[in-house]
Amino acid sequence: MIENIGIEQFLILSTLMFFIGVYGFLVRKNLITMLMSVELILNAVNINFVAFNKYYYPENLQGHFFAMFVIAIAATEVAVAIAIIISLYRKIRTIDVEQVDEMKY
Amino acid sequence: MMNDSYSYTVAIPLILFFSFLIIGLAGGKLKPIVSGIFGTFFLLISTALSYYTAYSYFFVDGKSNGVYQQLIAYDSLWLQFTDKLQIHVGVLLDPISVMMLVVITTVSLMVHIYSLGYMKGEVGFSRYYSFLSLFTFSMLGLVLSSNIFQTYIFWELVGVSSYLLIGHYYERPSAVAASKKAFIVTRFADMGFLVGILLLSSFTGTFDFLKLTDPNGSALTQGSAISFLGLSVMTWSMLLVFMGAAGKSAMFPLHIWLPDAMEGPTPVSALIHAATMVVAGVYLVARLFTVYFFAAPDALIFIGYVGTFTSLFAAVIACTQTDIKRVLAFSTISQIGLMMGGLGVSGYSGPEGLGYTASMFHLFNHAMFKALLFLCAGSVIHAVHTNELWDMGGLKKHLPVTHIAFLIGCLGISGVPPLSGFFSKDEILTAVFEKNKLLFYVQFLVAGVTAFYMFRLYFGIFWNKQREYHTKPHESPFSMLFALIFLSIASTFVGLIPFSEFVTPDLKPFTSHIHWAIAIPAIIIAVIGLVLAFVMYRKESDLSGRLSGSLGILYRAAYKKFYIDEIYLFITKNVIFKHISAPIAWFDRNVVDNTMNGIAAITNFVSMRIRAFQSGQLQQYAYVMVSGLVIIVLVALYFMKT
Amino acid sequence: MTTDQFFLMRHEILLVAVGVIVLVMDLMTTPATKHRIIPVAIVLFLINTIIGFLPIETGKIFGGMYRTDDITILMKNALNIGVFIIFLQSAEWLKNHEEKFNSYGAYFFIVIASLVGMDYLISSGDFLMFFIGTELATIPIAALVAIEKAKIKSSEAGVKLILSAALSSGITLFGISLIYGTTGSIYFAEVSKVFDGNSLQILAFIFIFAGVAFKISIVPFHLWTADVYEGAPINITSYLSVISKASAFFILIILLYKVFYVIPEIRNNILYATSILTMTIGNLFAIRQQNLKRFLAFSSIAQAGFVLLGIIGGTQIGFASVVYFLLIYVFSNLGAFGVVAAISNATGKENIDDYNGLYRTNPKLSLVMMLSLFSLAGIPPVAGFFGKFFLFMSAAKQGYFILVLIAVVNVTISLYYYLLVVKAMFINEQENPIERIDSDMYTKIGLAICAAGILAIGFFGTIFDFINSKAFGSM
Amino acid sequence: MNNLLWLLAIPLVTIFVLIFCNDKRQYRLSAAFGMGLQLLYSFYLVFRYTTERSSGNIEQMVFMHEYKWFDSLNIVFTTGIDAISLALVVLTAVVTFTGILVSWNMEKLPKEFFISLITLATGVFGFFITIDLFTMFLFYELAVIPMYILIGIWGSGKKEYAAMKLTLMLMGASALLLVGILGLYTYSSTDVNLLSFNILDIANANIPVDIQKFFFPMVFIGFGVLGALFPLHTWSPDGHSSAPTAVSMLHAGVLMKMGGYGCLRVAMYLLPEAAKELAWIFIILTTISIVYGAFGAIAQKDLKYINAYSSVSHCGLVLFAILMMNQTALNGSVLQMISHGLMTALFFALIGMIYERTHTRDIRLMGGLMKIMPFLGVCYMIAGFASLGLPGLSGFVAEINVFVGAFMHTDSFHRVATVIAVSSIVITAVYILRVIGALLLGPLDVEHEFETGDARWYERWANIILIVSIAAIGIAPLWLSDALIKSLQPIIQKLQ
Amino acid sequence: MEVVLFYIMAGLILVFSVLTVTSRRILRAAVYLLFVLIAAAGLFFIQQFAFLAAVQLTLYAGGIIVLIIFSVMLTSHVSEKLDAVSFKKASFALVACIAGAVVCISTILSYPFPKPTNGEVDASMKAIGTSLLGYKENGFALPFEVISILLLAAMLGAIIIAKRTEK
Repeated sequence: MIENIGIEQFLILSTLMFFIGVYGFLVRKNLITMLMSVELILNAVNINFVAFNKYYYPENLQGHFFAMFVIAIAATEVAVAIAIIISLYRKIRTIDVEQVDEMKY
Repeated sequence: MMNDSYSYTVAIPLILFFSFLIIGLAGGKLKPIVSGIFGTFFLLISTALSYYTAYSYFFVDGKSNGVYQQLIAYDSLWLQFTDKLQIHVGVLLDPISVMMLVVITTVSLMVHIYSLGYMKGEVGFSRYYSFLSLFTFSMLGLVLSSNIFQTYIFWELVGVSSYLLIGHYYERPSAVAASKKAFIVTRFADMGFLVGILLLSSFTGTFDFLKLTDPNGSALTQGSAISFLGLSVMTWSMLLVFMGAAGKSAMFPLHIWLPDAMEGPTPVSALIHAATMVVAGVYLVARLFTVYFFAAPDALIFIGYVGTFTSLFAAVIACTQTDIKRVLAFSTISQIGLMMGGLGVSGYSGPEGLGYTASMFHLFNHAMFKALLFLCAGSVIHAVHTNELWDMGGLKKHLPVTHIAFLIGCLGISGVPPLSGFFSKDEILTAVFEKNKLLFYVQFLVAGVTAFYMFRLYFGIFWNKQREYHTKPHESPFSMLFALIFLSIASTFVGLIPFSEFVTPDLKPFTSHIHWAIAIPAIIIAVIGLVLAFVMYRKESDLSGRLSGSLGILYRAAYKKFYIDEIYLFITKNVIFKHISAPIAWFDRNVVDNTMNGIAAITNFVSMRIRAFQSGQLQQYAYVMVSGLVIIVLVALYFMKT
Repeated sequence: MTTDQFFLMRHEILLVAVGVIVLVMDLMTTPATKHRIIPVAIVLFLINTIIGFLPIETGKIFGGMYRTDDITILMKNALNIGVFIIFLQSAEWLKNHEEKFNSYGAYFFIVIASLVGMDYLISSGDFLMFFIGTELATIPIAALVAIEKAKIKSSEAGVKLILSAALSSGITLFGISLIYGTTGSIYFAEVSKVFDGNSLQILAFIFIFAGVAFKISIVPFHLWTADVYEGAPINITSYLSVISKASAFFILIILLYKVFYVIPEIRNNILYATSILTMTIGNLFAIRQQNLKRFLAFSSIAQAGFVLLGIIGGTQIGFASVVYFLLIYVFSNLGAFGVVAAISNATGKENIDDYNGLYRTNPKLSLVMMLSLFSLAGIPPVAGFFGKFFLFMSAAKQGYFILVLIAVVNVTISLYYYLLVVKAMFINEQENPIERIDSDMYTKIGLAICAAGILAIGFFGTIFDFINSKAFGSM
Repeated sequence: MNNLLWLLAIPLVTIFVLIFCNDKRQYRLSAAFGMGLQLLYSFYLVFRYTTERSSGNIEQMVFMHEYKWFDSLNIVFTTGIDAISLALVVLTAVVTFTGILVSWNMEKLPKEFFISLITLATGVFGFFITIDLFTMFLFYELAVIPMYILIGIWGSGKKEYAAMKLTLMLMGASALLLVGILGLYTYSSTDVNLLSFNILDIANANIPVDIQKFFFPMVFIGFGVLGALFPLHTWSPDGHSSAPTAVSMLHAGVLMKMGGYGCLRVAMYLLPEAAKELAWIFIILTTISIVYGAFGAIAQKDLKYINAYSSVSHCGLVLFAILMMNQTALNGSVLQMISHGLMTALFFALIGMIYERTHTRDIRLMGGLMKIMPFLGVCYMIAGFASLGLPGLSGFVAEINVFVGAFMHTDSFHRVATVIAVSSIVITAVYILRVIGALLLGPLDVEHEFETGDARWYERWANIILIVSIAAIGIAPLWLSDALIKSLQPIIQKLQ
Repeated sequence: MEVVLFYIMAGLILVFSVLTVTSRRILRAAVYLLFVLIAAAGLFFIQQFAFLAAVQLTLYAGGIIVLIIFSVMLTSHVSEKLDAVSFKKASFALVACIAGAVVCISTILSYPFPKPTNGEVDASMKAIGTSLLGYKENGFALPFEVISILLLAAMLGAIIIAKRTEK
């Protein structure tokens, strides 16, 4: 049974995933790869929600729904972000994040 | 003690204040001579009132049980510090103030009349008269003060009138400098005076002269017990008050302003810098004599020494000066020194108070003959348009009246009987002789030197060689001569007044006699001085030149006024200006101000340095966010209590 | 649930209605008539704003997911006013960028949708609505930020906004998930009952705080602000700096006062440190700025730092003063942005130097700008003074005198750069100052409302009294 | 008609009228009319005040009115005056009115100038008539900010730098002050619901000494900067010298008095225990101020700088006196405020007038002006005499009160400080006479062609009004001093 | 069974997560991400959230990843390799992330998680449907509606940005 696994392991998994995502966000040069890292982060969160729901609060589906809405919102976020990235790409012909620094100081 | 019958005396100064206002405000629109006549007229009223006051005080009702009363003729509250400590403005009549009334109004009137001729055609004639009124007002207010703070108030006012009058020829840089110097030096002294008053009042709890000088009052005993640096507080405060007096009366080392003050019109010198204002210091010491005598005898001795030293010091310098007004100025300093010396050795009651009486007597006489001398000098200058002794000579033919008047003045100051100076000087010497031999010998010497330099002046101007003059010297107009004649007569006869019948420290009259044992040597030494001057300056000779040459450095030092001016100049220019004021200004601009600018600059600098945080790199922003988050978590979890 | 209860959401429903109407009408317009949508949208929004002020019941619906009370309604009204002013100010910009919009309806709809998100955000009674509200408020706006197709900066700003927003929402969500895991609920009411401040919960709290702090631009979560503000179209910048920030502040207070109230020390310490950092760094950056939008961005960061002073004590008066300040801030900041927008629309100039001698040519604009800046700086008698004073006062009442001292020193620094702008307009002179600008009526009305608000709010103490009577303190 | 709000209403209406005026004549006439009315009203208030007092009203503050403002915070706009504030109100009215006269020929943006000037004055009036700290603080800042505009636009020289420095330093000071005020508010009552900004209420609160010691320096420095407390005075020389004439007048004449007034009314009155304990620090600073300012003035060459440093010295005396904490000294400090306000206004007015004719303020480039502008010259001398404390003019009365009061302390610390302070009268004489000598006396400098022409009518009146006020106080100080002493009693009682 | 599955899934997630953020070929990274998402769906599945797992697969794996791959292809060549990450940047980021992870994990481990309640989750379609449209407590009608506004607005926004302007 799933109870044998232990909630901590889920949490450690999600935490690691979360920080891997953060790491990706911090170092990936391509805007789209950064976006992917964000997806990792969101997924990590979802794992948390679902695990908590399953382990401790099975009487309702709050975690489950939360995860669902997160997925939905992640989708819109990605959609808009990609639209913006593409419009940026049209102008500067690159999506290297390090070159997106016209405004500074 | 209030006395309503004298309440009109308050008008004596006030008339002149109105005169000042009227002439001052309307002056520009009046014809000059009208202003002069106005001023003279107002003063005439004051003079008449003063004479009447003197008459009724001394001869009618001033005495009660054989003692002169100190009458408060007028009194009004001017400013209140606390319930007890108040400044009153009032009129205090006692022998010395009444005497001073006479002196001031007389000399001032003479000067007013004299100036009608002397200042004729000068620019600023109205201004001159308005300031003369202001001065006379202030001086009268000063002597009539019933309150030491009132004295201080008018003390300052005479100072400023003196400033204004010295600087009458304000387009002359030397006059401007002299007026400034006079004001600042006396102001410096007044600072001492003010602190003295503060000290005095804080221990006695009053400013009131009557309370302060009441020999049986509590004021005198308070403060005497507390000592500071070995002297009682009372001594300190009285020394500080004397500092003020010394400033006004040009005592060494605060005398330096007086010779320069001769830049003013000569009548002003006669009035302010010979007869009245400069003796205010003496008057102040006399006014507080009781306090000095009972509570601060050390200060009194100090005054005696300072006065005597100054008198010798100034007399020596006077021998070497060639500007006739400066000679007279130093002579004034010297004479005031004698008065101070007299006060310094005086006792309190009965004949012991001779020094005091003599000093006041000398003040009175000196006012007359010194005013006379100055007015004569004015007359001479008026005639030859120069102050320089060696540019004059042989004027006795051209200026006969002035000549005689000057001679009378010279004899008077030299102490030749029966002119006035003889009597008062004799009394001073007597008093000093009884108290302090050292001072006596010095003063005795001064008497001789005085005769020498005065007659040096006299022979130099009126005898000696006839010089080339641009215009032929001519005798002055009548208004001037009138003053000369009047003062000559006065100088001749005022010595006969039995002063000890009127003015004594304990207000009880006594009778004094001429002490021939001292008088005769004094006459002799005066005559020696006179003869010496006659020999040297009767006609052109190189005797004086050789003498001064043989004295060498001593002569040069005296000629340079013992370099006191230079010391002051050094202190003001080099020490205060260059090494205090300029550095402070620099410090303010560069240190204090730059600290403020520096704070702004640091802010800007920091602002520049941290701009790298805003690098435009999205990932760096994210990095800051994440690490910030981690740090907050770390701190919150491990460094804060929950 | 009855209809009456449903209409507790009047603000949101009305907004959606206005948005949809505008969108639908937009579909019906032809290119020749499409500009008519602007007055229609503005009038509709005005009606909506006015209706917002009508009295309304308060309560909870959706099982506590949505709750309103008087102060929430007040806040929503303030936001409505703000957006109304922004609409007025954007009319000219919209017309100038006609070719970029196929329809104006989209613009209005997106802004309104975002506003709906904020309304839900401040009304949220659970973390899900909180999260969705935040995203609804941000994601569409990111699209608008990037809308100026001719400008690289605009896209850059869009990218920066949406990516950093995504990161921050990830962080928030992580926190929320832990809260859910440790308390068993996403409802504020439930969470607050169980929340006991153990270390995992504190960790979660800080993650959530970071997400909100990102919205408010609290240091160290502020770095996106300046770039986004600079690159975005100016009306969107003002929207971000005013509306978005104000609603985030509001929800921050709700979270701190109602949910996480059992850890006052942690809350206060974090707020203490971040508020000092925020105002100081905001000021230090603002000093050097030349671009006015960027300048106002940093100034708004600094302002956020001041607002934290009101929250720190967790008192009712603090809450009231924050809301009061935000109300004033709406007018002040929109006044400043309005002037910048008017000038930028007419001339494209956005630098402080360009404003030299502005008073000679455009006295009214300069005066509104000056009033707004003074209000931001907290100079009496304009409203900003009162706002700041009460913030400081509420902190002082809790004994945070040193913090207040640092804050007022920062106010002085901020005064410096506000005065630089005033100096440029009034004192500096240049040969070719910006010529006389004849703004359209909308802009004028918008600026007039701002000016009136700035001048008046401080003198009517009843406004504050009203807010105070509705506010509440930390439990 | 004894509603003090008139003092705010008149200037505000004037500003309102000015907005609708549209030529230079109208501007200056309406400004002068408004401020003239204000002056008359302030005299009327003096009359009302005297009758009120003589009819036996012994309240600390008369004509008190309370206007509820922020009810929930217990912020009540409270107006009320005693002799101290009334005297300063009259001073402000006089200086403002003369300031307007002096600016009669303002060429550059006259409308804006008058509006800003009157706004500034409104702030000052408001400051003096309120007795609640909130409004007081509000008006304090209201008075400071127009200064920036006034100096920045109409100033001269390093005007932008000076304006910025002035504003920032004063606002920095107000930062301290704000903390102090909030502290006073917080401790004004033990009951959180009764906290109050009202000075009279706070005076009744027993604030613990430790708390007082924390806030006293803030309040004192906060106001002290405005009163040119060393070493935070540096805004003053630059500010004064860059400001246009009327602004310098108002600034040195009135604005700096707010500092002294605030120190007296707030710092000393409300935090007496701390004042007693900490006064020594500030006595040292103010003593330095006095001497330092005076020495600083000696070395200056620019007329306005000289006067600015002299203001540092004189205002130092105000604060010095306040710290002496007895009736006489406090009375002296108020008198000094009034006296300095009048004479420095006169000074700046004259400097402005002279500058208009000579186009320089460097004393080395001038000389003998007495010859060509005797009226201004005489006025300048009178101002100078007032400044150096000549009896018969107001400066003397103030100074002796200060010195006598300060000397009443029997310990040597106070006495030494007093003696050092007294020495300033000499230094003052030095720089005043130096200026008079270099500027007015001596030969006329013919190299520079000065515009001749003595004072015009409005300049004459401005000077005459100020001189008459100075002389009136100087000659007959008793009525003023008595009224002040009565009003000072509550403060003194706290400080005993 | 679940335990083994869990560890496999967890292992896959971690490995492919790391690969996602380190792979220098974007397209590959996208594919790795896909694996991660599928693995996560697997995790949901073993917790009996079948619906959610399905959503995850369709929306994420089917929608988002496709979107990402499209945009990758739009903006870069398939063969393009990203430049290597600078060591400095990577190490700084690594430090922060490891620190964060360590803090989080240690906090999680220190938290005394209770024994799981052995209640069964009712994640049937019916339960999900009732909850989704429920307006009482634990009903999600409101967010469901609100998110529709979000979708509409985001769609509009994406359209106006992405649309080429006619010159």
